[in-house]
Amino acid sequence: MSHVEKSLDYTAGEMMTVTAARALENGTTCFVGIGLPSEAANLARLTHAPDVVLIYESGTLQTKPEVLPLSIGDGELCETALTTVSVPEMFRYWLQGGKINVGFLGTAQIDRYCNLNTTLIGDYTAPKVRLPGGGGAPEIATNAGEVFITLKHSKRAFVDQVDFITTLGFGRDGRGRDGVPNIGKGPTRVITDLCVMKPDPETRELVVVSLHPGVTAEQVQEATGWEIRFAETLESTPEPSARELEVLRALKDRTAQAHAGQ
Amino acid sequence: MSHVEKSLDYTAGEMMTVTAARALENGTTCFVGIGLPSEAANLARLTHAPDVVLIYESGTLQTKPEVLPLSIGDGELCETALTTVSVPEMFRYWLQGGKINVGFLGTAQIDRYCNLNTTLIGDYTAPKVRLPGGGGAPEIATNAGEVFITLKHSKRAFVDQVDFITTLGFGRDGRGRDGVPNIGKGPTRVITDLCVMKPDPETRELVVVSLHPGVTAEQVQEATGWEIRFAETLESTPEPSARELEVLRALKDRTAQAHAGQ
Amino acid sequence: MAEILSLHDAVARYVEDGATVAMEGFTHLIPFAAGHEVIRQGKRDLTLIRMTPDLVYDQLIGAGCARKVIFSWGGNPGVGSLHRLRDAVEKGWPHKVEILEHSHAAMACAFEAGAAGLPLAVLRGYVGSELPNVNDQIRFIECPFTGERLAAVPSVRPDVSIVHAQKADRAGNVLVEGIVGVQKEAILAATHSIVTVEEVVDDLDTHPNACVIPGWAIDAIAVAEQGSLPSYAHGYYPRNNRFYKEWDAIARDRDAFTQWIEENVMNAGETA
Amino acid sequence: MAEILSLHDAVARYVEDGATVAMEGFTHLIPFAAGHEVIRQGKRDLTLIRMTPDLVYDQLIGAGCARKVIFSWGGNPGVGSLHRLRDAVEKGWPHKVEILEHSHAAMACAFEAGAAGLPLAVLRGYVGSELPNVNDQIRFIECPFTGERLAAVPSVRPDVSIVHAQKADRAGNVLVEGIVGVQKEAILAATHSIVTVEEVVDDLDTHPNACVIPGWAIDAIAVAEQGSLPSYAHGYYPRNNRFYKEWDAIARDRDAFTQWIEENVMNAGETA
Repeated sequence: MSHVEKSLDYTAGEMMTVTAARALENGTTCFVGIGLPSEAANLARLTHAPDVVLIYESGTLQTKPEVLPLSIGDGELCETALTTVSVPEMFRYWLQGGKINVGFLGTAQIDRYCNLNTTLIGDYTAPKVRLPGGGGAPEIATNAGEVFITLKHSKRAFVDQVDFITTLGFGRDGRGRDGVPNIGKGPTRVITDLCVMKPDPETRELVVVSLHPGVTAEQVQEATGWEIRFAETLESTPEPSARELEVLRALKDRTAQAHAGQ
Repeated sequence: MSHVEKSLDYTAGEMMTVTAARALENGTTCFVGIGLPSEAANLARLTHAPDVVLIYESGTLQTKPEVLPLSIGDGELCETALTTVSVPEMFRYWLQGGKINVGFLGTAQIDRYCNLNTTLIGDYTAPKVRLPGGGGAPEIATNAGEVFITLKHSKRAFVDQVDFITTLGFGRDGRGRDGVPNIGKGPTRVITDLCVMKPDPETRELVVVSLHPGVTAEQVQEATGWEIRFAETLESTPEPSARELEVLRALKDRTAQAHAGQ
Repeated sequence: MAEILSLHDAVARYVEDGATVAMEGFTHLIPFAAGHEVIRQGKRDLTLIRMTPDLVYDQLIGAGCARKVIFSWGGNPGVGSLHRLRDAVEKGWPHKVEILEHSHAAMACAFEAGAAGLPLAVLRGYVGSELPNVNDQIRFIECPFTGERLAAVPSVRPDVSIVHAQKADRAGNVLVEGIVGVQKEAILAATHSIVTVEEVVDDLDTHPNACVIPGWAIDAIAVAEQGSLPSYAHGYYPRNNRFYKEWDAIARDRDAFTQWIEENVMNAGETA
Repeated sequence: MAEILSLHDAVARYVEDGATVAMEGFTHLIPFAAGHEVIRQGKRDLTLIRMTPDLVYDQLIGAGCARKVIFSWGGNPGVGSLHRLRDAVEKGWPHKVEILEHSHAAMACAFEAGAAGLPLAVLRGYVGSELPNVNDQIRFIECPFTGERLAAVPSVRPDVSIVHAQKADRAGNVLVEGIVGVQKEAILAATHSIVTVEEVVDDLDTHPNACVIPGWAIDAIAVAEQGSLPSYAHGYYPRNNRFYKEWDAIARDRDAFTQWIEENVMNAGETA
């Protein structure tokens, strides 16, 4: 993790989660990936977006977990859901059926055209590191209205070309969605612990649009595996509010407590 | 209705229902058509086949109605079912999925090759009589292990060639199932108020194998729209037992009583 | 997000002349009240989709609302024919109605495919049936893995679907229970949707895997008490079988039908 | 018709060396007890199918039962990698294991298609993904109505499926409740099926649209109390998250793994 200077008492991870949470508007239906996306989505629900609809691929529709799930299918998700459907129904009716506004994903690798790799590092037939695989991501990325991505910034994660396109961003040349019918907008923002990036409307190459407080452009470049572009008018990401930090910390405390017992 | 001489006190309709009921073995899973098939299938369940599994296309799985349903989706069917599934699930998982041993159908018209017509009398573009249509029958007839058919015998119903093949028996030439993969055996018996017929194992033409007590071959021929064949050793259909008649009459009484109030 | 509207306003807002409309209900929970409101508002040129068009479609057809009917079994269940449908198809009264017919399996799969966002449904169906001769929307494809010939039909994607359900909560989440038919699929497959309910409650009070349709997947909720009579609502009231039988005589005769509609629909309020 | 057997006898009768086996459970109701019985009986050359192979498949792979794994997400949920799966794929220990990978959407559809008796599933999927480059079972077809290019995958039709559920009644009808995953589809798609349950009861005591699998669609029921631990059973016991975290260290090391299997599976009875 790079050094980040901050005016207030919060971590870079908290900055990332709060920024990711703010991206979710109230009333959005969000297909939530486990881990960082789930943390951000629930923070949104507990702060500015009480009516955000959270959907997990385990079949839990409109769930309101008190504590963060460790897995995509924790009992907490079912117990607090409006209803729970089968996994085929989830992927067919709710995701493919076009009911999802935002797919919220994490990833192991991401490249300049926002393609995601969660399959493996190295060559497919002789992998250096075997990763878990695609899971829901390939179709979340194409069937959701748009996609938010959140992950920690590092040269290992932000690579010029992913080793394998598990999940389409904009393809190897940025043109992978052109002319494809019945497909969502794809990634519209990437939120890290350093900055916020968006794809260039023309070339689809990721552009840093906002630096988190205290973060420099050099730090972002240092943590990125290609020559990253910056927007002409680079914003400063708004800091977390006291309330956001309070709610996030309480959520993580409740979660730690709940999981410690098991 | 043709005249039928009987040694006991039962009607030709009761003879038909009891004979149709006896065709269903205990433990069979049966996809039940409304009307005569439903009456026969429930009589089977209430007599020799307590573990017959009755499935109606409305989604009611393993149902045990106290009274006969008027429609395919009466509340009684749901209230006495093991569970009730959606109609797409019923047709996809339970029928097409190969879980049904016997499809039990009625029909408006049937021909010598056991093709069924429930679409219309006359020409499709200018029908003399418009009938309700296919409903579940086209796929029941091909996806169930085998098919039983029950209807009243008349020249209007038993025609040389159906006006329209809604539902495959053995096709216009008896060869309609030859070489078709993933298809059931098709009709294996037809039970009327006069006799029992089965398709010839070679030609697939319907052959009378059993005459109900008191019924003559001439009566059957008179009620059939083509020159019907009779088996070399023509059986006499066993008569209903006192218990079968008692159970059937009680069932119909309960049904009349239940429906009169509504 | 579901808005709780009067039945009048829901139908006025979402059912346009010329629209493709699915009012579903497999014997159970048939949206009669909504169908009557469509008749009262004099909607025209509708393409009516339904697996089992029964009395409410007979009424809509006889009242002149329909241009086309897409269906798989058009009868009065347990009673006989739909005489208004027959009169329209056979004799063109009150005007000619086009029909496109399928089997139940194909329509159920087509609703499922519509809900699943697919352009087509694939099934082991129509083998040896002559329905493909008279319905050019039935085609056949070859499985790329096995070479098997399979039937294909276009998915159902109505402009508006209307269903009746037991209850909604105040956020517009709807519980459907009992014989659920293709109601959920009809709602999810449609561009717009209206759900009439017996009542709006604070809490649906249900179980983990109940058939609940979230309010954000529905456009309008309208309360219509006994809104599916003479059909029934599991847990609320039974089917009025007697009316189904009586309908046969009413519908056989154009004048008797017209008078019935006048008295029971046109001159009745939203509760009809 | 479901027969109530001991877990030993059910596995011995229905799981043959070389079989294609789906042990399903989407985080919830994972059939650990059954998986351990498969390990104890030394089954070999299995093709293991599962959307989310987790610890029980890691254990089966490390114990040498698997020849091939078909999956869509192979990790320890919320923790990290499946080290036994990785060791087999990357280093061939205890022997080389072939993998065939899909996305969740495709596998969910493939289970659905298997249950529906179809040879293939069709989906709007794999657009722009490189998975079709490494999995020749992913193909594309053209919609005969719209011309749209759609993905197709073969349906899943296991020789035997094994799932865990809350309870069965004495006729072998099974209730699955909570996160139901693809369990029903796995059972219906398979040639044979085993369901382990927490208990056998007189009455399932459930609601009209519960996920109940009839006994006549199942081959064997075996009672396995706490049979999904360290996974969980909604209404019975929570997930042992701590074990999921501990597994990471156990599975990283071949010796630690071997010792764990020896102590907790091989030398344990059917209750393990």
